[in-house]
Amino acid sequence: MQTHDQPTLKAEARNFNFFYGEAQALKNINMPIYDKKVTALIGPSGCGKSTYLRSFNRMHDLYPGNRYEGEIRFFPDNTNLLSPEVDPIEVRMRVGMVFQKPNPFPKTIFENVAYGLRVRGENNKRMLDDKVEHALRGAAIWDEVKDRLQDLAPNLSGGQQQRLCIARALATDPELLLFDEPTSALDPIATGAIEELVHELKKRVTILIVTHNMQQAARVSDYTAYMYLGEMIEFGKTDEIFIKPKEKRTEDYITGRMG
Amino acid sequence: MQTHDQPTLKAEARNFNFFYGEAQALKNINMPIYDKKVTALIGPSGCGKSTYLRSFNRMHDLYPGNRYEGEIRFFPDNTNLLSPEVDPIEVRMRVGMVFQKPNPFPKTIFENVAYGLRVRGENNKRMLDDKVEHALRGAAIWDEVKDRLQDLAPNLSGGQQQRLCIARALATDPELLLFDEPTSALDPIATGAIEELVHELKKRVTILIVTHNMQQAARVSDYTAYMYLGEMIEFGKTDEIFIKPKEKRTEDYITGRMG
Amino acid sequence: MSQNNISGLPQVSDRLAKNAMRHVSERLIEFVLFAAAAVSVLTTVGIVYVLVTESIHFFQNVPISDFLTDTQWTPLFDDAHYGIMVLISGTLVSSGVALLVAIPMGTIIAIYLSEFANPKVREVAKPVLELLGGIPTIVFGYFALLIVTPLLQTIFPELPGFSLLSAGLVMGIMIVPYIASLSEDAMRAVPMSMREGSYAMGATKLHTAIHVVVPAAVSGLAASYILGISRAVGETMILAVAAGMQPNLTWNPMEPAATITSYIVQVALGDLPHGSIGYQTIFAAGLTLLLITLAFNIAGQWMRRRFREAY
Amino acid sequence: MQKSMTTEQIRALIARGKLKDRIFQALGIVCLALGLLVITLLVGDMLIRGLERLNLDFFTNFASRRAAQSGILSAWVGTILVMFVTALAAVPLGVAAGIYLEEYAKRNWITEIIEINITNLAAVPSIVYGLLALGIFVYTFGFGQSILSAGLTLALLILPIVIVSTREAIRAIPAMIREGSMAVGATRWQTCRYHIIPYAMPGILTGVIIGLARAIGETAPIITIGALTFIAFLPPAPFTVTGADGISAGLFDWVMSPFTVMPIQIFNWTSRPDPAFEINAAAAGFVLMAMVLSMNAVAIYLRYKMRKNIKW
Amino acid sequence: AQIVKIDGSSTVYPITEAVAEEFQKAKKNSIKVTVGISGTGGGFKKFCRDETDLQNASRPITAKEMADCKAAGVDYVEMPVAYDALTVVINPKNTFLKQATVEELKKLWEPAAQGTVMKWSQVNPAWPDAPVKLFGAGADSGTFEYFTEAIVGKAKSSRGDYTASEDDNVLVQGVSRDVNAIGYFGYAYYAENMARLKGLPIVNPKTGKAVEPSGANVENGTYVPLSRPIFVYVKAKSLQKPEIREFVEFYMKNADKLIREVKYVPLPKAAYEGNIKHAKDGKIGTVFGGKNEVGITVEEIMKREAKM
Ligand SMILES: Nc1ncnc2c1ncn2[C@@H]1O[C@H](COP(=O)(O)OP(=O)(O)OP(=O)(O)O)[C@@H](O)[C@H]1O
Ligand SMILES: Nc1ncnc2c1ncn2[C@@H]1O[C@H](COP(=O)(O)OP(=O)(O)OP(=O)(O)O)[C@@H](O)[C@H]1O
Ligand SMILES: [Mg+2]
Ligand SMILES: [Mg+2]
Repeated sequence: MQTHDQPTLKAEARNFNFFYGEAQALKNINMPIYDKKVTALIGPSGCGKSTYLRSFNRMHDLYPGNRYEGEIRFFPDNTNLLSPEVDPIEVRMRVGMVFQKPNPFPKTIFENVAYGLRVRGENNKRMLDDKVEHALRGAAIWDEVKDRLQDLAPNLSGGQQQRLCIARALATDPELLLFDEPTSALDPIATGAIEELVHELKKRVTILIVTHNMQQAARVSDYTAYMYLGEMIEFGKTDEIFIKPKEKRTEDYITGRMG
Repeated sequence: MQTHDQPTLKAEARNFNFFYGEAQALKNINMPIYDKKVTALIGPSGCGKSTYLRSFNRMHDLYPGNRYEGEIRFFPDNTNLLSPEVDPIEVRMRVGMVFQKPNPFPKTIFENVAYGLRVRGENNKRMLDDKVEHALRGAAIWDEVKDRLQDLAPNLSGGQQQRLCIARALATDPELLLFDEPTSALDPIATGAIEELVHELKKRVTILIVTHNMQQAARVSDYTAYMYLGEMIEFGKTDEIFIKPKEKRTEDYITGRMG
Repeated sequence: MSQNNISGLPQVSDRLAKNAMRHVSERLIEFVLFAAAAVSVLTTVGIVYVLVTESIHFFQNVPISDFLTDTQWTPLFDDAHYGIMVLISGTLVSSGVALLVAIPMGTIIAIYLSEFANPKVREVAKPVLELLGGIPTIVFGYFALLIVTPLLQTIFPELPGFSLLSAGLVMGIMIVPYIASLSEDAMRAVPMSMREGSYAMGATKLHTAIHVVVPAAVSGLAASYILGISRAVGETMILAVAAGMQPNLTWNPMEPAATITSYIVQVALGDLPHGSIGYQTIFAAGLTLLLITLAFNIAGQWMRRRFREAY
Repeated sequence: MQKSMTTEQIRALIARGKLKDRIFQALGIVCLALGLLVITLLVGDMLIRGLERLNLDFFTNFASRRAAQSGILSAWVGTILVMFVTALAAVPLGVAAGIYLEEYAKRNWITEIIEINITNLAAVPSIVYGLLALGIFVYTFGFGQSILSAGLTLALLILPIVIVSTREAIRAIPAMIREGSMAVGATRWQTCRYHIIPYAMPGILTGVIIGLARAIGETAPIITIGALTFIAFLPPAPFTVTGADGISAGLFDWVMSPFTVMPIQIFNWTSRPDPAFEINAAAAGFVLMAMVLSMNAVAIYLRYKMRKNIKW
Repeated sequence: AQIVKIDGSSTVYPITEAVAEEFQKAKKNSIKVTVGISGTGGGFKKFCRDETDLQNASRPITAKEMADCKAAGVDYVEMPVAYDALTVVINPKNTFLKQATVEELKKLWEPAAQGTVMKWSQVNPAWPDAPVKLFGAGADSGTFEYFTEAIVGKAKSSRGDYTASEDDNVLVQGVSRDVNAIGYFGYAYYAENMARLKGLPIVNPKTGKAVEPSGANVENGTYVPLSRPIFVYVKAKSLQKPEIREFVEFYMKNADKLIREVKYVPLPKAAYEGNIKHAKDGKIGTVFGGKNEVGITVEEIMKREAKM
């Protein structure tokens, strides 16, 4: 459909600002997100990565006092995700998310994963079983939970909970997937499985991922954005960012920490 | 006081078993924890690391149905931490903990850190100010929060929250510090700071740390224990475990994942 | 993921089509929910309408200044006086006594049940305690009159046979389950991780309860207090039986007095012809009570907002 | 960060802390015991004094001028029916209003008015509800002096309790649960239906329990709307033949029937000159307590079950 | 089904309830009777809205209520049904009080006494220097209105610093627990609690003799001025219905027996016969002209009604 060099846009932030009440958390961000690519967001703690990520599925709408400025364009339909005319629910149906702290529902493991499907009106038992299994396998947790699907999800270990949340997001097959440090609670094996999954997924889905792990960013992403104090310092192909970043600050951050 | 080769014991698990109701989560664990050393716990998600760690400060006592078997000896006084005669509060005063999911109190940043001191009866304002600042610096978060000490802690970013929790644990200066993946939510800079802190701390404190990051385990720990499905597979000096583990399973886990 | 997975999902256009329907049904639901919330407003409108229309007649005959400043309340006497302060004082004193019992006791029980008690005790004690709220208030009234008053008289020999004190105390006991039950729910809902954080610092149960659990549950506690206060202010029968029904401008709980509510119920079910001035006093009194509680509630709301901001 | 305390000091500190724990625990037990004592005292006293009336006849007889033959048949039937209407109206309405305020309403002055309004309603004396209902349900809507009017009146009376407890229960649900649900594209209503309502249910049930307990003991407002004291017949049971005309009652005819309730009987009996009626009042009081408990038993059981499964 | 709807005063309630019970039994439940207790005022409101057939009243209908009834086209027959002798009671341990005159009671209860007459000795120097504790009916009640008019001389004219209650049992409790107490309420409550209370003989102003409160003294007309009649009002339109007629007839025929049973004081037989007659003749209206009167005897009421 497209050459490797000229990827199509899936989304694009344009002069995007974000405010928690009075406090500005994101400053004038411009950044493309390419279709069926993995884009990594890196930057020090508190720089605004989660805030930025959560803007893509209008999570901030849930709280009063939060304010967007500028646009996030979504393609191919070229809608502005932030426009008041756009239904946040629709945005969220198309944009899945895995949070920084695992947040399983206090329901059974099965119901956690089936939830997104039920929300979409799917109630066929066979179909649900299939998709739940599929999603759990995808999140590399199937073997651990296949015999206890009816157990309560909050009784899982931290890492298991996080993988469950990934499965929950996968089950509904979104167009854009937001990962907020999905593997921070995971051990290397599970991390590896998730990374492989990301590789697999990007054939069909666009992925935006926040990670603190530079190797992970280097391994899984096609593009990388470096953020600092609410600003987008540098954006580019991952190879380029990691090998010769244009900005001194990016270089400091990456090199100082790669070993 | 002691030669490098023969470290003194700070604690030791002896035939330790743990049950969540009927389900056995830890099986017959024997393991020394050496004084003023850093011991890392590694192993796949769900293998029982958090469960083990939480036994050291009797966190499981908070829930009915949990059951310990065997002993965890604590030195120099050679008490059995698990003995019903031993007061869990005293154990917790001596054993600090940082949890896997950051859990700041719904109080101000200042009060979060001052909490442990207040528990110990410290109410002198000057003293508190000092110690809070000291602990926040220790957790590499002072610069970010020094101007907003009166803000609510739950409004911090994920990584900031985790560092706050570390500061909270540091403020009371425990003998043994339990870290459950303390840096999983942190960016490399903060992670580096925490690792340095661990180095610094071990002059005075014994540290038991769960980590998924093999490099981190290798970097910070003196001893490493590999757990799998509730069992302690191997324990030894970190160099030895990482260079030539005795067990095939340990090797698989570490080598498969080091790169 | 496999091919059939993709085809199993609706296409973009499909989703948009569904969107219209979803939008309508969501709107409908929101409207229904809003209507439910509006019922309370309609109720208030109705109450205000009932109270105001009759009060207008009343105030055409009795100047508001008399109503507010007179120190006697004898509207049904030949020599009628309409000093509402008399009833207000009784209402405030009896509610005050009740809350001095109910708030500490309810809060302590809530903390005890949520943080200290063994789960079995909790699961039995809570519903039994909730029975307190279901005892007909006339029974409480006689309890105050026949048991509590004589008991108090052994401590305070000068206590009269009817007093705000004993009525207020019993009212307080009656309100305890409101505060205890709702507060306990709020505290139980505080995530365990919060408690773990505190216990891990070596805190005792009490310290954890007071410094972590209570602050985290503060909104629920406040709500339970407000309900408790409201219940106290609106209570009737206990006061009618045990407080003496004697219009008496006093701030001393050791005296008998009448309250707005006991006066209203007395007259509403009495022999007075409806539509007479005497009968209309109950509407004026009711309106006054409504305005007083409104003032308190607005103040409370304002304080809560300030508190939330500062906290 | 130097060691500031010796082991002895720490032990002393802990000992002090534990002492406070114990003192508080004792205080808690005392308070709880005081509450339970009052309950046992009242219920026990009613039981003991009323014991001689607590036989089958008491439940199957109508009111009579002779205390010993006077029963509570119309009263307990009336109470059950009125409570049924009350619960059916107050619970959905209160939960819906609570959900609206917590999950839908924007923080603006309209919401604020509704909020103040609800807390304010909680303090309105119950008799005023009676006066209101007399105008609205009895006359304007033409429900007359019926079970329906009474049930709705009491529903309005306890609505604030249900709403407030619903709101607080919802507030206690962590934001991340809501986020998790919304993030997969659930609508607000779906989030409410699958998460908010189920997780808030234990708290809602508490509100229902104390609300219904309140309603079941009320006298003044339903006397005002026209509940009776002497009524020696029962509301028509569905599909039974009523009266001489041979027409059978419809499924819902009973809602329009005149009625009496337990607290009115109790109220009446306590104010009778003949002290023998006090025994009836005590016996009826005890029966009423049993009714409160059994009415709430289901809710209490559900709350107990649900609470166990919800944790975050 | 045929239903006789009755509402109104709780004072009259025990009588009407007894009648209703017996009537239903006699009719084998083919006619249903319901009785409410929303107070004389609340009852008249319903009665004058054409919602009830009979109205229990502890006082005569007022001018306002007459107007309401008229507006709704409700005509009624007024029927005195029993005496409610107001009884002044004291604690049984009280040894100095043997009797009281109306003047003494007036000194104690008149508005001027409020805050000043606080001791027994202030009323009568022969009485001890002990505090008085007063108990009485709520100012909303017919009892209060009647007592003040009979004793103080002006309806609703009373001191306010006394313990009031709608529920006479509360007053019974109050008086029986305080040696220095004095109170007043309906005779039935005294009759049922004689063990705990002492009924104070009142000096008959005409004869100058102290008369004990008792059923006999009320019936023979010597217990004045504190005996008052209580009423049932019957809607004229309802009297067209056979079941109501039957009920009223039953009421009057059995009144004497049933009223004694519930410890009220029955009227002379002639009064009940007169009531039945008035019902038949459709003698509508009231003989009180919208206000209460003290000391009016049943004979006088009957005479006036005969003239109507
Ligand atoms: N409260 C509980 N009740 C029952 N089972 C539990 C509970 N908590 C944990 N488990 C189970 O015990 C096992 C060990 O859990 P634990 O949390 O110790 O794992 P972990 O090694 O810390 O994993 P992770 O790296 O994912 O945090 C897991 O199988 C988990 O599902
Ligand atoms: N709800 C909130 N209200 C006010 N300020 C907030 C809120 N949430 C986050 N912030 C602040 O906004 C800034 C950006 O936060 P954000 O959570 O986006 O950081 P982050 O880059 O995700 O950090 P981390 O790597 O630690 O998760 C931080 O300074 C944080 O304290
Ligand atoms: Mg973040
Ligand atoms: Mg863990």
